[in-house]
Amino acid sequence: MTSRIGVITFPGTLDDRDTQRAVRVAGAEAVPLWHRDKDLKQVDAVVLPGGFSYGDYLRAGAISRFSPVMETVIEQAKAGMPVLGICNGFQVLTESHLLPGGMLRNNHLHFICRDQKLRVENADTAWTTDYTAGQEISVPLKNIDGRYVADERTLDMLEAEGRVAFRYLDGNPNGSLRDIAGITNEAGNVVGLMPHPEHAVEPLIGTGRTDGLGFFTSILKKLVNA
Amino acid sequence: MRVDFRTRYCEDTALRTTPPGVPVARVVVDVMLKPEILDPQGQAVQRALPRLGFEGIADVRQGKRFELEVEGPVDEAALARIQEMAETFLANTVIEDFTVRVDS
Amino acid sequence: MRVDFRTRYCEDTALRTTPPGVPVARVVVDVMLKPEILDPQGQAVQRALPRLGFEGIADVRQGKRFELEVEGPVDEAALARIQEMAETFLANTVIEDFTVRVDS
Amino acid sequence: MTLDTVKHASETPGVEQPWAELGLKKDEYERIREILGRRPTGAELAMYSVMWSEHCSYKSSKVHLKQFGEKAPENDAMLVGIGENAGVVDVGQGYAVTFKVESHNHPSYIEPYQGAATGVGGIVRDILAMGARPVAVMDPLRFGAADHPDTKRVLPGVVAGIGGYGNCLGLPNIGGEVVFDPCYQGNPLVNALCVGVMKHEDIHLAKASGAGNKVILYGARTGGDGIGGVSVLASETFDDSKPAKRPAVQVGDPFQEKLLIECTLEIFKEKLVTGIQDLGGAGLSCATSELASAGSGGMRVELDTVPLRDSSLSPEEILMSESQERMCAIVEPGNVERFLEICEKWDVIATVIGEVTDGSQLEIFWHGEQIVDVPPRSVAHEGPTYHRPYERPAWQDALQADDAGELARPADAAELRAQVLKLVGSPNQASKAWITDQYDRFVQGNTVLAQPEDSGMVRIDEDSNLGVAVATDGNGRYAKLDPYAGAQLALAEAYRNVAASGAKPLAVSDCLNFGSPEDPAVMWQFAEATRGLADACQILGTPVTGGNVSLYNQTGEVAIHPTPVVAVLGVIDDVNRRTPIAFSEEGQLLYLLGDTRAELGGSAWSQVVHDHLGGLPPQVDLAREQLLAEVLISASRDGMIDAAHDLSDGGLIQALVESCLRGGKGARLVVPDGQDPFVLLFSESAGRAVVAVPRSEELRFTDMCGARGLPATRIGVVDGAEIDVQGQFSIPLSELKQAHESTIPGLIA
Ligand SMILES: Nc1ncnc2c1ncn2[C@@H]1O[C@H](COP(=O)(O)OP(=O)(O)O)[C@@H](O)[C@H]1O
Ligand SMILES: [Mg+2]
Repeated sequence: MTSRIGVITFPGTLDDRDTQRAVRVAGAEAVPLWHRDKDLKQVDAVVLPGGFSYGDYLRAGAISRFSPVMETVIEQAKAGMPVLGICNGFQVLTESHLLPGGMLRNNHLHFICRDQKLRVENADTAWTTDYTAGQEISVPLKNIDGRYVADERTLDMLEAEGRVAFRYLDGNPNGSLRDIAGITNEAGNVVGLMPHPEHAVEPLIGTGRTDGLGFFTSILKKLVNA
Repeated sequence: MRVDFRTRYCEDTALRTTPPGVPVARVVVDVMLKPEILDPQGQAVQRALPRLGFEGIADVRQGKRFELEVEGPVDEAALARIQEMAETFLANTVIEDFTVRVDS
Repeated sequence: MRVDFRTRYCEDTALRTTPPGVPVARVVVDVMLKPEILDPQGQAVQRALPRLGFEGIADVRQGKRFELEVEGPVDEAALARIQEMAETFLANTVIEDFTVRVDS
Repeated sequence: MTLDTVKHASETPGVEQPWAELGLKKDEYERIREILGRRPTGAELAMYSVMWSEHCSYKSSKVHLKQFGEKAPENDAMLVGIGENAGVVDVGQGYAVTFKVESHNHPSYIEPYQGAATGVGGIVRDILAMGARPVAVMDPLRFGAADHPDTKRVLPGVVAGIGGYGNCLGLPNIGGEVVFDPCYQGNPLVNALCVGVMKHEDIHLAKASGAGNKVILYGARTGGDGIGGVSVLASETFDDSKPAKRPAVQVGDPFQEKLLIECTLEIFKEKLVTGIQDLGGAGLSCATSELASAGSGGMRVELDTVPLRDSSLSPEEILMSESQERMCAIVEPGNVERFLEICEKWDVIATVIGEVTDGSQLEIFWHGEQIVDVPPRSVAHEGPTYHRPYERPAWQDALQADDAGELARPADAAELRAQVLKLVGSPNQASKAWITDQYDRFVQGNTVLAQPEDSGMVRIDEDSNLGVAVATDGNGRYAKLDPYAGAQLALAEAYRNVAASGAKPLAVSDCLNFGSPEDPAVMWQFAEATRGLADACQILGTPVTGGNVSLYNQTGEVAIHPTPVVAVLGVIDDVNRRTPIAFSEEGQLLYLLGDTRAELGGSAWSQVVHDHLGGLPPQVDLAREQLLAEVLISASRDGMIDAAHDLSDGGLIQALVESCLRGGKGARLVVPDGQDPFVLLFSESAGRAVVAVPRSEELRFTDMCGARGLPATRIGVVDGAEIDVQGQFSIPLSELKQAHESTIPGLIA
């Protein structure tokens, strides 16, 4: 039996169907989850996809964080279930305080859509074991609220504990502190990043690279081996 | 005639919960980025000012203002609730500060 | 009644052009969508409140708050200039109203 | 004053009505009285005035637009033609595609962000109403001079609005245009296109039939948006206080629209509607009268059930409101409960506001009293028709006689080089990445090609790799010189762009942006352009499936250039076969397809170097366009070319620069014997493309071109890190990149 990976749809989520496709391309079963349902349908891991949940009104991720499904996700994440937040999903994770820091408007104030080079800094999280530490990958980036901020103490702690999971290369696209593109929690099961690995799993589509597939194969291996 | 259908509106709409005639008070919540956090929106405004011929503004910060129409009396208890709402929801206190006040 | 969580922050922001010691005054410009204009943000906030357990808020409007640090005296002339700045730049008067006031 | 009911109207025939303030002509008002056999009520007057406006009734343009139907080529792919919300085309494998381009010009000048945002919202709802899932958007834009201060206000707002709305909806933006010209100062053109995909059996039409079926309004609440004019009536009907303030500007709520899309698609999936219509211009007036008119005729609406955002709205205003993000569906009674359930799931407000009747009148009630009783066809489909006078303007001859061929050409190679750099860095030819990087082109995970490619291409079936490609083009300068040819050149270019990326052109949508129809010169431009487009569509076999007309784009007496914007939709069996523009393999051979003549009228060169507009536009040869397209499609299908780029404004050199920069590879060119290097590089002769051919395919490719009779000239090879024109000049890619990419940020950012 293959692993079941849940993909949550909030009102205004956009990349849920793409994320489900990425999960399938990696060989796992994608299970759609609905924001009003506390029930996670016995999935082994959860992805919070990108988009503009609740229009990003108030603050990106702020309203979704209070949805019924998040109650269970927060509880399960604390108990060790793997959770990946992509873009808006990352914002929901910081708003939920599953990950430290917050996300603000890009320093240039524009939405930016581009192919973004990243360095995988931590290849030991639940979602990154198929990469090697220091590996450089390119995946699409597209957001307007992508500037990661946290206070100095938190940043130092993240660096010291190896919890900066991804860093922007070749130019910081949004003013994120210390070029941070993504982080992990202490246990390594909860990972959030702004760029979109689910848009880089097929050779023909998007940027024509498959550098993002590793997220989904990493988790699948972990679950299968568990 | 006008009064007539305003009443209807109040009864019908999901959003509006005050029965007609009940006075509402306004509470304002201001939310600003914490001082140590870069505020590019404020900076963009400030940079543009001299070009537009406005000198003498040393700093600009841009934040959010929420105007809440509160049903019933705005007493200590109500304010405490709004305070909590601001802290858990309207502001993200990791990056923002807020103030709550009754609008005069 | 006013509950203030904000700490003052004048000293070390990057853009500050005033030499330390020169007194600055704060002028606040509040910009809100005109009442007849749809405010999707305010609506989204209001709809979320009952789910979070906050009842009794009849309406929410979300706008912008600008805090301007003004060099020199905030006299009639300065306020008139800021008024003009708000009208031509900070607010889009096609859809927004604004107020200017000296922060006390 | 009391409510102006039907009864009251019959009893008070002598009441003065503000028909002129509402934009009606005296004879139009008389006709309404004739149709009704009495004076209209305030609500009826409001409905007629807005539905008979130029915008809704096409009264000046429809006599010309008729040609699109009359001359429509035989085309088995057409499933739904002009007249519905959007045309529908069969693309095979059981799929149907719908697409349409519309304008939101004036609102975008007043309030750039919201004007552009609601433009996107409106066209997306049109596509949704056909039963399709929207899959992509495009945005053909035109602004005043790039260095004009007001362009700095309008452009960033428009771009942010298109991005803000489209990105939030999750629709990839896969292409568009950005053109600067002083003629658009004060009249920017903001056109928006949407493409949608469905299965054949899911096509929905805007008609209300089946007595007893319910009329459901769902989506946003109704506010006082966009009803400025109609407030005249409100103030007449209600005597308390002055009329309330009514916003002239509509504000978009993309989040609400996203919910509307998902909710509507779920409703379609369960087959819960018998007819559906989006609410756009003229709001409920339009939706109810069109649905009823296209159906069996009878409908009864209780207007006081409409959920409001502003309780002070009068019934006339509710009928007229252009509040965004609303749809109207006709639902059998047995399906209503499930319909409402799905709406509830998506947090979408839905209200039964009336029902289909077995009568023939549209009847609207307010607090139990009847305020509208009209034959719906007379409102929706039988508005006035004008045969406006038109006449070729006196200045046209002089304009055409002012031959661009006489302009001073570069004196030597150094000047030629300098002009190349100037051209590729000019605002119209410069990279638009600063703009397009603000648009999400990846969302939905099906984007195969997006800007700056020749066409936008999306996969529509993950298993078979079936895809569609769309390109939009328009050249107001060409159309000013010759509107008939200009419209054909716009079509030819879009057609060529689709073929260059490997797809087979199938169908056309168009947005006709012109000045005032009351000016006979403008009307002549309009008549010529429509005739040109209809003729060319007939020859190319690509029917016009729908579109939009935007008139009165002028400031005082000065009209914009006539600007027909044409969108061509094509299909590709396997998106793996798409042809990108990038030169990415060193050593590949560059072939120029087509004939290059000294054609400089209306060219980018004449504008950039001489600020000149005169002469004749490039010659149109539709048979050649067809042949070129066939060759490009075959070459892509059989793997004979690795890159292709059509030649249009800026000519060969512009295309080469774009393809080189995109692939990060240079090119070495040899000017063919007997060619003038200047003409080779800058001419804008139509019917041409440049392709990169792997050496192993050269013979096969040239044989094919030879056999089909398409001129193919070897002009060079992909090589190095510069563009080198033998015996003339050489420019490093880095220098070209700098010139091409720094212009727009420098002007706008
Ligand atoms: N406003 C826009 N939105 C999206 N894409 C755009 C826009 N403007 C230009 N583009 C894209 O940039 C590329 C170059 O545009 P253009 O030079 O007009 O193309 P062409 O001349 O081939 O029609 C095309 O891929 C076009 O779709
Ligand atoms: Mg092209």
